Amino acid sequence: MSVVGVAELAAMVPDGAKLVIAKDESGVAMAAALALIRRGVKNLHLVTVPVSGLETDMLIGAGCVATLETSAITLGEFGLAPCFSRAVKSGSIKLKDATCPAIYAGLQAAQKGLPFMPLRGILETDVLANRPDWKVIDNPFESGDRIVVLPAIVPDVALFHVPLADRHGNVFIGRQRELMLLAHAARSTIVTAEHITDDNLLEDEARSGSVIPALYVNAVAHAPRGAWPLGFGDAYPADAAWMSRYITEARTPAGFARMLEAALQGPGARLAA
Amino acid sequence: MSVVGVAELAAMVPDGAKLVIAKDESGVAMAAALALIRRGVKNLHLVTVPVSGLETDMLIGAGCVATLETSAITLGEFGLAPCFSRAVKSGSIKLKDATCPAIYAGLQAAQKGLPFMPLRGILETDVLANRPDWKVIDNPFESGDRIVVLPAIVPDVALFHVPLADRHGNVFIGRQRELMLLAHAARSTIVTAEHITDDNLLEDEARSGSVIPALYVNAVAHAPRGAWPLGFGDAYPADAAWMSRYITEARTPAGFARMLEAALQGPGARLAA
Amino acid sequence: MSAVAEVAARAAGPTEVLIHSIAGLLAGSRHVAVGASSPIPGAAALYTRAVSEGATRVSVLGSRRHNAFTNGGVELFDLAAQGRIDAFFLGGGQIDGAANINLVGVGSYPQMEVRWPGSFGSAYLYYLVPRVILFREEHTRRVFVPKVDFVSAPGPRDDGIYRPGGPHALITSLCLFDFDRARKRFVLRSVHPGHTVEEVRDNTGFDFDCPAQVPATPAPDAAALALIRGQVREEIGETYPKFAAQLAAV
Amino acid sequence: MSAVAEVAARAAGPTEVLIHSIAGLLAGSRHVAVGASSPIPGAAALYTRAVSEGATRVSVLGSRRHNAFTNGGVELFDLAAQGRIDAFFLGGGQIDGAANINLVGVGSYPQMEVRWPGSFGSAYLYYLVPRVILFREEHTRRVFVPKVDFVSAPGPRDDGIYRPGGPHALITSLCLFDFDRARKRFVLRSVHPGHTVEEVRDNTGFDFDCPAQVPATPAPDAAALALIRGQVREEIGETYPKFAAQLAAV
Repeated sequence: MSVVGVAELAAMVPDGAKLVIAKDESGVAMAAALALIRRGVKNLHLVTVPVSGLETDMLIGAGCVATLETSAITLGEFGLAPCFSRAVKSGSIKLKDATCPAIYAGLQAAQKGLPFMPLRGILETDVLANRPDWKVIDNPFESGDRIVVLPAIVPDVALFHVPLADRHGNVFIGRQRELMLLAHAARSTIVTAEHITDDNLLEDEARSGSVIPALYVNAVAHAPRGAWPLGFGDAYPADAAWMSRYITEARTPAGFARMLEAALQGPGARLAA
Repeated sequence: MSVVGVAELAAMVPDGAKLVIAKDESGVAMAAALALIRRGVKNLHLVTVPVSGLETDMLIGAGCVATLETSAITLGEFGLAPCFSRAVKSGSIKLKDATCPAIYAGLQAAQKGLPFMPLRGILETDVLANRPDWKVIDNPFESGDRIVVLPAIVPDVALFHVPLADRHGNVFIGRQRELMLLAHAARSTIVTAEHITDDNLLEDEARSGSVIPALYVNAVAHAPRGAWPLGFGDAYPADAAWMSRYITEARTPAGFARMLEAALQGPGARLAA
Repeated sequence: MSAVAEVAARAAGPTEVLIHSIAGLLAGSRHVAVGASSPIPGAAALYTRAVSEGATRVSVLGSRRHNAFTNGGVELFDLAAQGRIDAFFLGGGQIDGAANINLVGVGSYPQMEVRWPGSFGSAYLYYLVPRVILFREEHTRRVFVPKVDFVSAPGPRDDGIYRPGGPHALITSLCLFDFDRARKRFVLRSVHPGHTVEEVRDNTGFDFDCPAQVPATPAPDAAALALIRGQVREEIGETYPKFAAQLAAV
Repeated sequence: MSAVAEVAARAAGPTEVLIHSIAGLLAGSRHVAVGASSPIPGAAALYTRAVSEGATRVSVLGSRRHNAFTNGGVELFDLAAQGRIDAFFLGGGQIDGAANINLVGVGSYPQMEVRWPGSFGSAYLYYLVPRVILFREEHTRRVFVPKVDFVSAPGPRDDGIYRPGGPHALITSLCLFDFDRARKRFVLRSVHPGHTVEEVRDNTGFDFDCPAQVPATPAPDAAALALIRGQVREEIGETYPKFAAQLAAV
């Protein structure tokens, strides 16, 4: 494994890939998502773990997404996701509405090489009614106890942003343990990192338990402020001015195009080029 | 939560408890196990994750165990477990022979509040043939594909040894992630720690991802050299001389009694008293 | 004037009444979890923890200081299924009289006229958390409908499904309802200061039970206000700085 | 005399022949995992990694330096089910001609005459890892029996069970067998230096296929010996210091 540029990283997501991405609090690789848009990736099957915001909205707005598997898309305190809303109304993306633990369970089935996982709840909902790929069985240990079973979600590529990676491809995730699930479930994992260290993270006794080992990591790109315009942990907050402009402008395709252009000129520009 | 003595910790395991313990490499709370023996705990249902050695052999030898659920009991390079072998031959313990991933899967079902977990393999074995509590179903997503389903293993108490705990009850486990599974699956968790820190481990950005939060931890006891006669990570190796004597002496009940007496006088004596 | 009296000299605002009322619903919980974008429930949970002297544990998603989870996003859901979360909060773009909730949108799925974010964890947590508190400030017939357009999470039914959880209460800007699980109906418990039963009835699109006398929702006393304006405001400010600033300015 | 020639001047010992032979079985693997108490397989895997120039990844359970797992004891099993482990090693107190293995004991379960540790992960990994290498040094009729007393893990059968894995070869102190999965029989591939086909036959309790000409197991050449006695010995010594010391002294 070697450390690559963000554009090179984005080139590792083929058209039509099932791409799994993280929620805003986990670490969103916005610079890489912008690089994906720049190279014009098409027909993504996007899986959000379990929810998403700006990253999904911009990928949809830029016409990169064919199918969206999610528990919720929202820009949080900034408001509803405009491109997502527009795409839903126009029917331009195929929706696979889920519920948070069902996305985790599908990925855990993939992580464990299992065909399915059972999960409580979900019965008698319109979520289930609209997911013909989900099934209901009788609990084999208690007759009459119906339980939902969810097929494995096996992503082609996992993409996320982390605070620290080393040159071997080991990636430190701190308390964002769901990122390990993404990496374990996906066939390949590509990561952007705020910092790159020359040390071996697996040899750091304090950190090593929170490291995704290089075994799962296909490429790492150095991307300082790689989550912008989103925030990243304690490192930096969301760019509230940009987000507020986005939520208004992106209500129209032309306004979205302007915001996309601005983002492509933003702090990530030199990374994504 | 407060830091307690090892004897007080051992008093938290009632007779008849389903007690889950860790494999030698994960961190074995030998001082606490000796304290359990000293107080004469009875009728334990012992679950080993997934294998065990001296700890199980001594609990069996001392007559504390009614049921043993395990994938293997061995003293590793020192040889076969003498009290375990004797108990199997005499039929004095009820055996629930398993296979390593089945123990993990049963605990994961408990961790997830699920009635069962599916698992590949295991079919057509005498392991399965001797586990009437395990079932076989058709994969709901592929007719004719038989798959084993395992009921949740819900321990009453989890007991293990860790390198470091704080006074809030947060426990650092490093790369021994299986210990988190024990704590999550069990109704209560008691821990011995090599060191106790006055810091809050959750506030240590490097370590916090490898911390079992106090949420799951009912009591912590300070037990330096708490794994003796077993080794503990890089901190100290197994007491090879003691282990070699044990493997020979414990072949008879009288010899075992001598070794138990010696262990109760050993480095853990002042802890277990 | 004592310090408590001074900080509490200003009368309780509507947000403080909500925080105090929700905290009342949480009393006795061992573990309250608070989802994303939930400043008022978060403040109520932290208030409950403060008055419980630590007996109530609180996990605020999105917080670093008030969230001890270390096993990733799935941990909340695992804990809920184990029965280790006593109380949680859900909202709803639509809520009906059978306590069905809709977080997905208005119209026919999938190409809905109005699309909201999505169901989040509701389809699961509603079944598993014993005290789910429905919280929606906007109290209009647009929100409280005869029947939801999309069931993100269903109210209790006699269907034999494993369901240790379900709706406990509904709190809005106007009032507080209990939910009677046996009768599967909301029951008006109290109306917030400055509002009336008629106002509640006019703005609620579903039928509910209403006793002859409906008391006013109790306002927090001076000690409670001091706690909200002091420790609770400081604690919730870590996750919701804007909300904490508004709380100070009320 | 060059450094390589010097360290390899001593002829290959039986352990070195085993390490070298097993490494031959691992060639081309992307990821080899080695279980507990397995110094010779561990050395063979590290040898394979060294000659692959890093193309083969090795995970030695019990090692800190040669094991990158960070998700606990379940990670090996999860990886195996995903098809991310190409080769693994199993032993057997008893192994029969259909490649059934018994790690539990001799006699009738549960009160067996001789009790071994237990099945470990065999009941699972045997189904899932494409190249399971059976390794048992003791080559006697006590071990290689007509039919095992307890099936910890079954050899391949035509039963429609999901089974991407299974036995690939069996290596003992006397010889190397391939396992023919289609015919479900062991086939003698080679006999180790100093041993004979007759010796193998006399000490094997099951029937196996035997070509007219059975070659001798190739011994490691000077470069291979230098690698085993140098880098491999040093690397395996981290986990198995006693074994590494014996290897140096052979």
